[in-house]
Amino acid sequence: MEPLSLILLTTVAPLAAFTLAILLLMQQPRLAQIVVIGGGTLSLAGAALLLFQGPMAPLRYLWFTSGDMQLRFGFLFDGISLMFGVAVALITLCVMVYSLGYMGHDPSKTRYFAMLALFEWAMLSFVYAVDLLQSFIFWELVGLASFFLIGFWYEKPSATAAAKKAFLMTRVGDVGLFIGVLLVLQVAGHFDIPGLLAADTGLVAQAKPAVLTMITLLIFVGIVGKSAQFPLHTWLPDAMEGPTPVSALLHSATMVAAGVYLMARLHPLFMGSETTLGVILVIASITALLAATMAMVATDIKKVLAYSSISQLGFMLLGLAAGSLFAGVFHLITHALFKALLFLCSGLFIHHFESNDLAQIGRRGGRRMRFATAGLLVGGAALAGIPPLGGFFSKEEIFAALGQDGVTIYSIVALLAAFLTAYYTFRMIFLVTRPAHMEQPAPEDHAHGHGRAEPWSMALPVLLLTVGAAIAGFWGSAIASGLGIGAAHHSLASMAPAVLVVIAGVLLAWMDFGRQSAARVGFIARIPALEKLFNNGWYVDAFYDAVVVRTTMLIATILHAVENKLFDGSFDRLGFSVLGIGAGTTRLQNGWVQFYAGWTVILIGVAAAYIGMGG
Amino acid sequence: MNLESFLLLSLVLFSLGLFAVLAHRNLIAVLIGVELMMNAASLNLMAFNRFSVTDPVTGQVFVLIIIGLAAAEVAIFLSIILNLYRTRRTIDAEQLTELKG
Amino acid sequence: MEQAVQYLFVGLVLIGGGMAALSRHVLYNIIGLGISLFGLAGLFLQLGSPFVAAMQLLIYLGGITVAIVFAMMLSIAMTLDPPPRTPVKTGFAAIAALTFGVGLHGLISTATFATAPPAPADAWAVAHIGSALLERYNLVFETLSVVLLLAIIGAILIARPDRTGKVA
Amino acid sequence: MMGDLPVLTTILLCPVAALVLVLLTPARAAHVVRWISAASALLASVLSIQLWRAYDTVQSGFQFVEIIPWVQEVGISYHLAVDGFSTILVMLNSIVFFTGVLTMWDLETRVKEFFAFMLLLVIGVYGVFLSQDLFFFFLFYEIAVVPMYPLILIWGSGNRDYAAMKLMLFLLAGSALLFPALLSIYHASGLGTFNMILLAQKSFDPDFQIFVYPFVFLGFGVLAGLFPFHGWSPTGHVAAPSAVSMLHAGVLMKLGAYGILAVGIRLLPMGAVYWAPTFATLAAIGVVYGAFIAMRQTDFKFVIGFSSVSHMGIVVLGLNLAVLGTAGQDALNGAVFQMFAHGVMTALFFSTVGFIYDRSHSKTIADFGGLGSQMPRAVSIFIIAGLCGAGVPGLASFWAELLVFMAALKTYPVMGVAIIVGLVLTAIYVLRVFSMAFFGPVNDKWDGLRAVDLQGWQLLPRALLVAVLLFFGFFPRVLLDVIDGTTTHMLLVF
Repeated sequence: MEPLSLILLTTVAPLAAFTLAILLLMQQPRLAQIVVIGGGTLSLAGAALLLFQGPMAPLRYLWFTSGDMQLRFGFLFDGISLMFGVAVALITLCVMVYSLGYMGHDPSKTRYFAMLALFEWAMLSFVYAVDLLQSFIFWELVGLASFFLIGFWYEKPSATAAAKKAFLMTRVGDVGLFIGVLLVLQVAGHFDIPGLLAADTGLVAQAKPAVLTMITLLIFVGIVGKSAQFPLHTWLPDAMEGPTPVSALLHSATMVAAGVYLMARLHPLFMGSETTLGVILVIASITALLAATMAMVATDIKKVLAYSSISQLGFMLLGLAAGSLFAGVFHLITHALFKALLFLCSGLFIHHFESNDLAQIGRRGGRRMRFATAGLLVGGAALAGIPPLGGFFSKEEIFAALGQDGVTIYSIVALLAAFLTAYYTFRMIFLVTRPAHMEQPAPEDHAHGHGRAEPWSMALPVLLLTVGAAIAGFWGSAIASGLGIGAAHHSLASMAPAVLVVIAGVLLAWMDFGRQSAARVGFIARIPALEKLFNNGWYVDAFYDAVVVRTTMLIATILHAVENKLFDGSFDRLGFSVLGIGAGTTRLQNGWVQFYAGWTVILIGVAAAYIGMGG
Repeated sequence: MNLESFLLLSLVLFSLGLFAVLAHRNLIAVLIGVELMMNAASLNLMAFNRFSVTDPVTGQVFVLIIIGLAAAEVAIFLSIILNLYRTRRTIDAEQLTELKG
Repeated sequence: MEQAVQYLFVGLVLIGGGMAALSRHVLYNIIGLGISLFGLAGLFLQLGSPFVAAMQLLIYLGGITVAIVFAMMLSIAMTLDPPPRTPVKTGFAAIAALTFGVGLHGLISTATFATAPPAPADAWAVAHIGSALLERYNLVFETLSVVLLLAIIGAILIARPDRTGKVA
Repeated sequence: MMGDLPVLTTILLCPVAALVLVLLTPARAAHVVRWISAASALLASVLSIQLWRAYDTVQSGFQFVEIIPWVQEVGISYHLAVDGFSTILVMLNSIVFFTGVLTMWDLETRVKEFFAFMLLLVIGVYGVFLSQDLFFFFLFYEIAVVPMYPLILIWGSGNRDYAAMKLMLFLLAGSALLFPALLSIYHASGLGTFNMILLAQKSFDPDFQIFVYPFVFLGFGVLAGLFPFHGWSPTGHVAAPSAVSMLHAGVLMKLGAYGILAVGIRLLPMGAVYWAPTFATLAAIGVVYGAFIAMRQTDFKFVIGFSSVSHMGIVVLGLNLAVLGTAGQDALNGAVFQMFAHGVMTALFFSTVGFIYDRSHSKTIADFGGLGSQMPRAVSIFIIAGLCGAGVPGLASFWAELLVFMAALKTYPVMGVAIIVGLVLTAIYVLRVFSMAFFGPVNDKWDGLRAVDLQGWQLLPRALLVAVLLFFGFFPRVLLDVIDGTTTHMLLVF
């Protein structure tokens, strides 16, 4: 099939589903669900067919002209976009199907499904965008969909606040991205991504090193916002206020990965600036470690996963910044699968127990949900990087990339973060599956126990993703060839440190939480200061509240006073003093017409005399 | 008599009318002042018509029109005076101060 | 002789104007106006236009002045007992009128006016006025007739007794 | 289709004819008045669409010229013509006019008078956009401004005496600056004509231009809500009834910007260049300042009012950047695009806020909470307008802001960065309204509103405005193609 019709199928189907659902089907949730899932299926089919056809020449169309600037939109079909496109479409479809069960009883589910469709359209359009400005537009729209989905339960103040925070913090990043994109236009005169990346005529060849550094740094600011990197990461844990399938889809697997994707997309530009790469390495390693420490102490299952997402995104950026496109993209895709799986499994627990608390889920019999527990194990093992599951191979690539110049501070930090990852992942698993003691299952659980706690609509996606997460590790060479890179094969010896830290992490978790006699308190509790620091998210949010928010509101208050007193006030005073003068002159207005006429006549006379003398 | 003396006469007449309009309290007297001013204007036109143009028709027509309009104006003015007198029992200009600020 | 007649008419205009403007009694005002109008008619005759002079006598003196007399009689109260003058106002009016007169006199005395040779006698014929009214100034003439009609209707409407049926 | 029909005169005649008919209709027949107004608005809209389609984008000069000499002695003629800018602004006026009439359909008090004044306002606005004669330009300008006073005073709410008087004084002060400036342009040209196209070809003495330009700019700038002369606009918006706020913020403020463009920049280019850095700074301050003030407001309409100050700052900024050359094309395109987008957006804002106010009689943000579940439709529409205000892509104003920001970044990098950072502020005040009024715990006090959400035809004007915003959000080319040629043409002198 034509690439045009396929890409239209991929992107327009969700848009059509969204439009139909929001305009016509508000009152018919069942029909809306069918339409949206139909759209998602078509979209997946289109993306898959595109992937089978392999990389193709991009399509470009004129969007508008302003003077000599021509803005185009179009679609880019190269390895990165094709693979990530399929991953997005697949996970979205999984989440949509899963939501049939998870959101089955929500009164506003049409709105929910419509927003999922909106998200899918924006995300896919972003993934396939050929034009940097087009990317930016859909990047913003993805953020918009995220805003609506986080704030889906808008009657909960915490959800509204989280949505607001997410929108504003990503917006801060977007300002950087926006300026960066505009700078690209100034330097290159166009937004065309393949053109910008071209080795001989592209931006790297055109721009002065300082300008290139500036551009890439600004774009990286956008990535920091969207991919929740330090210091703009605090919105992501809060975003867990949204429905769990949304967290799975947007806030771990796809949307937050948009930042990483953008960096992969523009990888040659970033490779052109050493400074930027250095900054990214620092930020990404800080993030990977910081988020892992916070995941160690979180008690909310979704928060653990959220922090781990932040940490893993840091890993991806580390891989990309270390120069390995393959490592970043590989981890992006495996992470998308296993993190979506983990969230959907946690959703099964949350749905069943109506609680997010790890300890409570464990006490009330988390491990009796065999299906969910199996998914959690596979996903967790993949996250922790246990061979031969997905995460192991992709993380291994990142270590390899970091280690290619010998042992650096970054590879040590990465290993430390990987150790913590294994630790907190298995802490989570052990807390759920090996509680110190279990409550007796409540009788009503038996009453409507169908043998399996979850409906097929929730089970099927979990099953699919479990399989995906399990085998994703073996797609390495396929992905590498999709990117046009030969997959490197690493010797067993080079894998040793990664395997060792994972084993160490799992063992420590077993000591703290797994064994029967464990205290079920993390080792970190022995250092109360650190525990407090981790629990409070390193006080980043507190800093924002105390400094950024306060300052902004203070400026607003001051300007408000200035407006009332100075600008508006002075005009008012002017107005009222004119009224005063008016009151004085009123006395001249005695109402005698003859008096008025007399003045007129005098004036005419004076004027006549004046003219007479002058002439 | 030449043009200037006629103009001077007309100016005197006009100023007298003006004084009447401004000074009198009785609206009828005010009306009379207005009439004086209009006649001063007519005189002006006739004088120019005689001394300054070659075709004397226009000025005469002009004056005839003034006379006609004066008739119309007087009719309206008098009816207003009557109306005022009926409603307010006065035609004293100093008591009609609707425009007072 | 002609010169003497001219001065007579000028005198009539001035005396009449003075009476009309300065007297406190409305009756004298009207009489003054009549005298003044009569003088003006004479001057118009002197200026070469017997037709306009005739119209002046007929319409102004015969029509308008009489109408004013009627109005005076209808609002008789004020006419019989003329209200006192306010010195301030009279003074103000005098100043205004004087300023105006002096100012305009300045203008007249400095201006130069076009002069033209006297028109031939047959140019003053009434026939010319008639044809001018009906041809060149037809529109003005017709408009004037409409204005007069409207003025009459308006006057009737305004002066009509109100619904209570009270007559002034 | 356009054939020999003098389309511009016909557009102008639509509201004129409606005004005459409305005045002849007895006041009791309120429904007839509404239908007459709606019909004339519809006809004008259809003609505006036709005008847009028939406008030749390649030729790009003044088109559909109609000249009838009027007072030849001083060179005044009835002279209508459109360029790309006025074409889209006429369209804007038609849209706001039509939706405004529909928004006020429920009005019950003094319907006839209201629509008569509103039609007068619309006539003035059309006249300004269409006239190419300076005399008529100013005449229509005043016709457009004056009806605001009775409209606010009679049908307004809240502190309306104060608001109406304040608005009138500011606008008349603006006119007072303008009038001598326009006359001096007329005299200085020595051409003895008010024909703006001819005056534009005359190059005035640079000193004269530098002297007169601030008068023109500030005179029109007051109407455009230029900082720091914006005080009238939020108070006016708040007090005015919905449709008047729509026309006021949607179109009337654009008259100011259009005046700067058509009189200031076109006739006095050198003055414009001389003053551009100063006035651009003023406008940029206005952009950020308005956003900050909007954050502190407690009243829906005040938030929108100050956001208008902020957004109109972008227009004025674009106009000033346009003459500075470096990125003039983008700046001017962006400014004109923003005029259109902001017009539609504020119309949508006020139409919806007016609706919520009519139903609840409260404009205080904190009064509400969780309104989204009580009035989902009205709230959804407000959210779309809010997102447009925050410059979210996919809605028209994104393009406008993009173009102006691009130019700002190129011309004055620091200022450019400052106003782009201002975008975050916009998002803050918009989200603040959302989260305080529409989201959060449901306030039971307003449960009665569930039954009176937008329905049936009440959706029509709002849906139409939303559709326009979305359409130009995705197909900016439709608009940019019309103005781009005119922009090029206009910037030739710089």
